[in-house]
Amino acid sequence: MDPLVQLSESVSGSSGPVCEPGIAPMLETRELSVTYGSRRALSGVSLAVPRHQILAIVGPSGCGKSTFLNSLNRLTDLTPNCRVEGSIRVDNEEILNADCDPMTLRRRVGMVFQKPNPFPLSICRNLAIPLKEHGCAKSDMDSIIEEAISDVGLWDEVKDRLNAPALSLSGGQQQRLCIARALALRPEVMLFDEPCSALDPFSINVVEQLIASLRERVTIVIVTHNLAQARRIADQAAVFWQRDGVGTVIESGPATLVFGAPQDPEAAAYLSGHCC
Amino acid sequence: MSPLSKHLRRISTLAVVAFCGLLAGCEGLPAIGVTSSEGRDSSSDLMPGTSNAPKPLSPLSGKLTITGSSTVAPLAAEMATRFEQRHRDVRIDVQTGGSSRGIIDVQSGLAGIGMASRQLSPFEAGLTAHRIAVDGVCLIVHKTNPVMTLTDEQVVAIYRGQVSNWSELGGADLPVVVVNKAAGRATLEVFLNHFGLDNAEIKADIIVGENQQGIKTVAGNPSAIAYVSIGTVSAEVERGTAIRSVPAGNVAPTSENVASGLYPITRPLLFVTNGELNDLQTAFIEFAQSPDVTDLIEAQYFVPPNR
Amino acid sequence: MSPISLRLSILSRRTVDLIAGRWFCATAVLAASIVLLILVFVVREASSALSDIGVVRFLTDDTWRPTAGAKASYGIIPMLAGSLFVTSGAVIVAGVPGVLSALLIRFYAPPFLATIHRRVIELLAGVPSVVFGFWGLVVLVPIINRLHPPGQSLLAGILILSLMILPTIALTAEAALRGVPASYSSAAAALGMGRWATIWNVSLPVARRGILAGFLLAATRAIGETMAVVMVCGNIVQVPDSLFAPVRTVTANIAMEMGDAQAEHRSALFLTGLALMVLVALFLIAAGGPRRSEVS
Amino acid sequence: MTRLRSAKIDRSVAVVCWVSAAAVCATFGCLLIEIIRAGYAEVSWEYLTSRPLDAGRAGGIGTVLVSTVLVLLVCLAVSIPVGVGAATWLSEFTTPGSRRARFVTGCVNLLASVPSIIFGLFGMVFFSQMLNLGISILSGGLTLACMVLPIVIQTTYSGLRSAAVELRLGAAALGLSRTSTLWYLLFPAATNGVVAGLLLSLGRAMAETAALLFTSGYATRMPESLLDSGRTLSVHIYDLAINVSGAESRAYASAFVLLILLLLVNLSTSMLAERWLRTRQTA
Repeated sequence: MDPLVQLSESVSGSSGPVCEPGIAPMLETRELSVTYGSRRALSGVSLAVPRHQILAIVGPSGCGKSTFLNSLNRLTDLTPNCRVEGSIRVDNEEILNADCDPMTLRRRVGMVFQKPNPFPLSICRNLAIPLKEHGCAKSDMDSIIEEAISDVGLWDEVKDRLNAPALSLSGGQQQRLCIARALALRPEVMLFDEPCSALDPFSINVVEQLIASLRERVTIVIVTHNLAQARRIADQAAVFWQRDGVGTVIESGPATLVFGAPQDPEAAAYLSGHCC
Repeated sequence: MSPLSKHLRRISTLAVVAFCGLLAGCEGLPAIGVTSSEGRDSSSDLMPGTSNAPKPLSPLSGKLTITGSSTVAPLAAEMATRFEQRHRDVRIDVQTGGSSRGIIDVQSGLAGIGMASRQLSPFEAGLTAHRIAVDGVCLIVHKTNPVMTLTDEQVVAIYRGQVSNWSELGGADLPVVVVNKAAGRATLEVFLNHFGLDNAEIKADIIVGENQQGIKTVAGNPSAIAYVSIGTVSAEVERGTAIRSVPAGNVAPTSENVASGLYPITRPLLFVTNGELNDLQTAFIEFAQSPDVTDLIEAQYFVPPNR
Repeated sequence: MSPISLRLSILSRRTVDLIAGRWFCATAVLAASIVLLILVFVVREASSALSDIGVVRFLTDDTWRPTAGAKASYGIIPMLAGSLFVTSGAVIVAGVPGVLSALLIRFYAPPFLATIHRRVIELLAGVPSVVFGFWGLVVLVPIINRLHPPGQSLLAGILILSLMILPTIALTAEAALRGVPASYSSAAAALGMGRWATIWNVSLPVARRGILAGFLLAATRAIGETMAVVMVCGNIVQVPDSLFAPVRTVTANIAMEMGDAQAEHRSALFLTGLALMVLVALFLIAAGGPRRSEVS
Repeated sequence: MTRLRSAKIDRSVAVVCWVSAAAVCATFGCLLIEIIRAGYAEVSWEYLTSRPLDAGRAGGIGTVLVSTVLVLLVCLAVSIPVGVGAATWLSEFTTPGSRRARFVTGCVNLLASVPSIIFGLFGMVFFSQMLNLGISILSGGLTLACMVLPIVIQTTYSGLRSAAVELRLGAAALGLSRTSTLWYLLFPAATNGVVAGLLLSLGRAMAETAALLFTSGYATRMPESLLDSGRTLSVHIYDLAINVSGAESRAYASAFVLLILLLLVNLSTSMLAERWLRTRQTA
């Protein structure tokens, strides 16, 4: 058995192999802990996601799910006094090292937030600015933008008004635009922080299917409160919980196992809806 | 876009155009950073009367900086303009900021000539004073105040706070509002000297800085009494400001009486220099003391010194 | 999917970031150093008064009579008090209509009138203080004189100064209110909150920091104001016992006497300027205290 | 019940707002009428384009207007980059509340309270004498720039801080550099604050007398370079009102012109800012 997997098992106390032996996971954290000033928000999180799979993170509010997500692309750098310890590897490369460039990292690890946050610019410039930023040639720009917007199924809706303000789009459209914006940078990993919770049911469906289909090209970590959604799309799953005021993982592994036969009694209660 | 905002836009566009026109209208806006003789000429073209100015008298040239008293500055600036018209290669910059600035700048060499509206003090012994004009100081009251004359004793009593109501002096039943000048002012010094007062014993209700402030204060307050420059008073009375001057002793505060030396409370307006004078300084001071500038002195409501 | 070429751009971006950071830091250092330069200058000019007269006399003498030779006295406490009274009064008087003006522009007035009102306030910001002073002397002081002579008084100073700092308060408050995300107020509206409830519970608290910064700016502007104060305050060196009593502020004193001051007197005037700056610095440190605890 | 009361409060607040605004406008109107009544008759094209004569009692203010505009341009050219830069550093490049940030903020606030006459004397010694710029438009503009710096910094800082957190997070998550985030997102978001600061500074700069008396000076001839002395409108107004007997109407006329000039500058500034914002948001 892979020594890494053993480690993660022994920490989380959960069962089941996270990865096929011999295949290095795309994204992996070991003994990850995050502190804000003197307050510890997250401790001892060891998880791994194989290439082209979806890890769904569930758990009650305030147990460090978003903090975990933010540390994966080092958005935690933006918070003063925030310290991240442990190890995070993306494609076997340690990203907490000082020589890892966070900007490049964030191109490789895209992120979509709970609330759609398009820039107050035109639809087109929302994609063009990050592309330009990452050195995309002007000649490729238009085709990449079209491809990305098409990928999220928005092309037919906006192709005639690419210069319209992005904020004039509906909520679902805005969220898809944000996904397109991230996809245009060809990320290897995508982080979704409750991407559907601010959307209407129809848009939820569209976005959910979109995320499920993205599995073909990127590795995905998604935080969601919607257990049914997690069941539908996840390959891997992790349950976060707050113990002594500190967030940690109480159950993790393949989705079928976590949702089908959780070991931890609290996780079991939460997943069956008998909690809170 | 609403029609209203369209209108606004049009109006503001017009305004910007007008502004640019205004700038362009100032003829000869010179290229910045380039000292061109063209620029000079165009600026003097703006002055009517240039053409009938006398021909240059001597080949004087150079630059002279004059700084100091804000009372003297407008007069000095006018003298400088006329002097520049006669000597095309001379440039005189007049700067203001108070008598002390003039004296400090002359001592440090920053200015060729300093302006002072007061006598030099013992600290300033090394400097030479050149009297260019005289200014009288007179008491003023509100136009409606029935008290026409005040004896020196009455003035002293008022300023010492021993008389606190105009009725004691034959006026209306109004409390006297005593207006005094700020410490260091030349008018204060000559006023104190003349009446033998000490600034510490004056019971002032209001303290003012400049002459104009004193005049406005009295014009707006029927029971106030102040002392200001006679020139300023004449100008204001001509304009119909609600003030009236009060004779000192039996001498009416008029420019004639100041000129003839009859009027007792006066201060000199001085040019101050340090050490040897160069040609330009000498020429300008001679010019400033010559009859050629009498009209300028009178236009500023000052009195040419007795020559 | 074609990969995007990256390496080159990252280096240049990093350089640009680095250069920009340096530049911004340099401007901040420059901005901070100006006041230090001014402090050095003022201290240098005040040094002879500091050594010859001494700080103690400035704090203990009961009046300001610097030209009286042997009997000279250099008390600045009454003038510091005058500055404080005039400034705090002006901030109080201008604060309410200032913020209300901002509310009107932002929430209550139709856009057209709001724009006009803004323009009026912006113009008010550009009236030279000597014009304010003259107007106060000609219009306001006689009115106050009728209520209670001599008219030139603490009250006149407060009123004129409040007119002068009102634009600062109103425009900064308006900018701060405009910075409140629209989603906040729509969220409040969605909760069934009325317009006022939204303003009071959401907009004002969110914009609080900006509004307070505007007040601070206005207060510092008021304490440094000179010309208008000279005209309307009466300039008697005393701790005022009523609103109708004349006062002299530190800045008015400097403006009135600096022009004709010699030697020791001039140095003493710089020392009063220094005292004012020290007072403001103390005030800023005191005001900065709670902000620090808020952050940590 | 509470709804009704809340509506009632809302209505009364509206009334109070209108009343206080009316009071402010009425006071300003009063001032304006005074200025126009005493000065309007003197204003003519001639007046706007010729140079002052007879200490300002005759002639016009053409040269004074040119000096004023030049001083303002120098002031803005220096204070905007430095002020916006310092505000950006405070807001984006250092931790708010850190010791360094508090020190700089404190210095800037202290700067705001320096009496203008001290600025003037400082400018005279530092710019005119130590940097050897002389009594000149350049010295005056630089001194003014120091004076308005706190306003620019304060308002720009507020504008930057008011930019939504989501904007920053979104930009960071896409790997945008700080410079790009600033240029594409934060500066546009801060524009309102910057413009408010700009207009306030313009007003302050145009109204300033004491600082300029000692630095840009008193000369009324047409400036030939930035190193020439040039009298600005407010200095001119001050001189006419205080030192030149019988020139009060001329002082008011100049004040009237100053307000018109300020109005024009304000209108064009806000128009340009609006246009700039619009082109940024689309296309």
